[in-house]
Amino acid sequence: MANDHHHHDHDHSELSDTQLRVRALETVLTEKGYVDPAALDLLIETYEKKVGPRNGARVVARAWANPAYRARLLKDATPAIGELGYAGRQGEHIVAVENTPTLHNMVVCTLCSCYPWPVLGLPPVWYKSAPYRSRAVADPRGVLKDFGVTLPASTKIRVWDSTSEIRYLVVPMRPAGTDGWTEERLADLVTRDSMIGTGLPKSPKDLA
Amino acid sequence: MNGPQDLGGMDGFGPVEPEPNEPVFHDDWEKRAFALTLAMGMPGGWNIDQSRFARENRSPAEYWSMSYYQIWFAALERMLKERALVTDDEVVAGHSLHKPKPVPRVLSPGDVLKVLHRGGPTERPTNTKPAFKPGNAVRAKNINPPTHTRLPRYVRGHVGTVDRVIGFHVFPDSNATGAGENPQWLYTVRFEGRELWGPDGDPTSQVSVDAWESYLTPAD
Amino acid sequence: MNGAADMGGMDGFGPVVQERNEPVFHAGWEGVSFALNMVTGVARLWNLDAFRFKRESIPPPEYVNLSYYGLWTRTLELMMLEYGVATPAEIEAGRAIAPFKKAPRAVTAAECADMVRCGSPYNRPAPSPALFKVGDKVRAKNMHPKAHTRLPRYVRGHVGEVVRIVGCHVFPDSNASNLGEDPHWLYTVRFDGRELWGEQSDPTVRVCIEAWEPYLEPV
Amino acid sequence: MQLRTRALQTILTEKGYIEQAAIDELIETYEKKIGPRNGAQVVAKAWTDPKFRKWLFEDGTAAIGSLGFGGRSGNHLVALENTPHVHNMVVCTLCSCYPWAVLGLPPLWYKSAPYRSRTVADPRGVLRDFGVALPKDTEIRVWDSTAELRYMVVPMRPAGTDGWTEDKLVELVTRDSMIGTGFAKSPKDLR
Repeated sequence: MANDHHHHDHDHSELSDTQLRVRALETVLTEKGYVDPAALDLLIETYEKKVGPRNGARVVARAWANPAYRARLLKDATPAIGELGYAGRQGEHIVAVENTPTLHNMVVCTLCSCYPWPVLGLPPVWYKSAPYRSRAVADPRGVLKDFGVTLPASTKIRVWDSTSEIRYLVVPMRPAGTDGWTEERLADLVTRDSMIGTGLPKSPKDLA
Repeated sequence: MNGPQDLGGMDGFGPVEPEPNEPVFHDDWEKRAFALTLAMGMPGGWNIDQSRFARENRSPAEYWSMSYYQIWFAALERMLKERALVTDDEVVAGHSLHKPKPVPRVLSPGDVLKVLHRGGPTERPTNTKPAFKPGNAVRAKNINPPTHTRLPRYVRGHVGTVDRVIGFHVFPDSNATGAGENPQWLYTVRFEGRELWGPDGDPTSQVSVDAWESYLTPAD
Repeated sequence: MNGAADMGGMDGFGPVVQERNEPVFHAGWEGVSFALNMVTGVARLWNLDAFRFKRESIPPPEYVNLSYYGLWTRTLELMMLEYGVATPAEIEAGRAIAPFKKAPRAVTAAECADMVRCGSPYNRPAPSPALFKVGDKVRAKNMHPKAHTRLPRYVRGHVGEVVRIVGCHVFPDSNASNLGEDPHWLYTVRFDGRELWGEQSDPTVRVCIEAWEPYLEPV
Repeated sequence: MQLRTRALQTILTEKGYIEQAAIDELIETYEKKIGPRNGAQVVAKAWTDPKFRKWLFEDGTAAIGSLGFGGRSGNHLVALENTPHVHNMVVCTLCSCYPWAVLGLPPLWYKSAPYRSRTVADPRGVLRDFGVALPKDTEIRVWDSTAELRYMVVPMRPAGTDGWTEDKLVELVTRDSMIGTGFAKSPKDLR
């Protein structure tokens, strides 16, 4: 049975094989002058160190603290997010969707892995995985259970399948007991998952 | 295409397993594969819809067994070979064996941040008016093109409500085959969970997709 | 369930590849895998629908990468575990580990020959008259049960015509979950290819499926 | 897989569920005895005997049973008639249902993902993989075996076979012609 699959050895040899192939291709492309290795390093550094969910957290915190900003964000998110300096690739057209006590939003890309890079960075593996992509649209409550999140039975769940170049950012509900907090302090409550809709923001006692 | 990428509503893949403190990349080769894909966009000259089609247009046996960046890398190899920017013998040798083909531009380190910041907007100018407005009932057409499309199988044939007119955007179905941008009005369409999944659906759930005008027919 | 088994209309699997002078079995173990599944069927350790449900529940990446009889063997392992015929340690060791419960008796070669000759008919006495008649227009329901069903995704929501009343048959959706045979009327329903695949598709194609009454609604 | 299959065989034997003889009997039956030759006899008889032909299309199980074929994967048989205007094809999109009683066990391609996925959506494309081209206006009826009904196709009788005996006609009936992915052979193919 040539097709037989033994996941352990398979994955292992596949990985080292991929490693070699990636290295080979990078060498070829560099030698041909199609890519500049310094540009590659800068791309990696940007997404590994600079662009991440901290950006989105600042956007959410500002929306919590500043009603005028919140209104701008919900009306037209791309320029509102741009005010904080976040823009560009995989975030050319951003829509912010707001959670309320009766409505919970969740974002998925069933067809590939669309995700708002400028505000959340690159997506985690689970977001790109077949279990999440297959189930989020048909059984969002079941998926939330995998994340340990239970919503009231009456809460409406709205799933946004990112099928175009629009990227969605969930604005979670502001936790209770945060009156008078500064934006900076509020940003610490905003988790990545709460901006995808698979989690809720932290509460003040989680920070203590 | 009704390929392995069109996962919405499939059963059997098991639970979602979030990884605590997940790193951005799991291995050095993932970083390189990611950066190579981004950096080759400019000299390679392909568009995002062509990249997506290169990723999804493979056997489910292969697609469902590969990791995320393995799929990216396989698509990059395919697009480079299709355009003869790299040849099989070069991939095997791990070195350039033939003269490079002329390319429009190479991404320089100085350009990286500018290019990322600019992104690739897909909105286009128009004098036309959208055929639908928010609140209209629309039916997603039953189309099954063998090539790239962004209308998932699970909404086809179903009736939803236009929620938002997004704008006039590049049409991926034609852009992916090199047949031009053919921009169209793009809408957010909301479907009730019960409409999509029948009595097995969660009555409190709704699903939105972004749908181009040619995916839709009036359902009023 | 909308598992990997439900392949109708999927793209990407490539051309149909035929093998010249294909043998019935490609290796000795394939014949054994086949025979083991027949014998465990005769022994009534589980029903066919439950076996099919287990097979299609295998995660899609594994399902599409196993060979045909590889899938049978894998399913048999899972069924033996679920129905307490073997323990994980026994499967691992490849032998029975004492103490174990012996089967009341073994299936004999004669019983197997009988099964080959007589099969196992699935028609049952009808509890009520058939709801539909030949020529009726019916819609396949838009249903997405998590358990076994024999209504393929590609017909759901679509309108077809009853072309034959087959009889009253064991209902797999119930039988697979060991909820009883719950027999229902079974129909052959014909769909126009364009109804299933859209206006651009081949107008000369018709597709027929068998559908139990609970899969259908009048149009 | 060989080891894993043998392991299950050992466990079931040691626990007394099965006898080696039963396994041998089954393998022998489907490897040597039951095969497309059975179906070919059904088709040849339908070509030569109008009464049988009528019976076959009215009640496939009974007519086929009269030749001694039936039982496992053949309790509910339906014969489908190809004509100059209608071509029938059989598939099982959900698993691998197949009329064992008349055709034996299915070939690999019948059970493969390409055949199962494409036949219901693009039967002409699948036929092309078999080197078969039908006239553009021929209606193609695909039968997806979703229940315990099993289908066999009765291909069109080839020209130039007037007066042939059943035995001689049997030689023309291929397995694929009874699934609908091929035609019966023509007399010149036999030479």
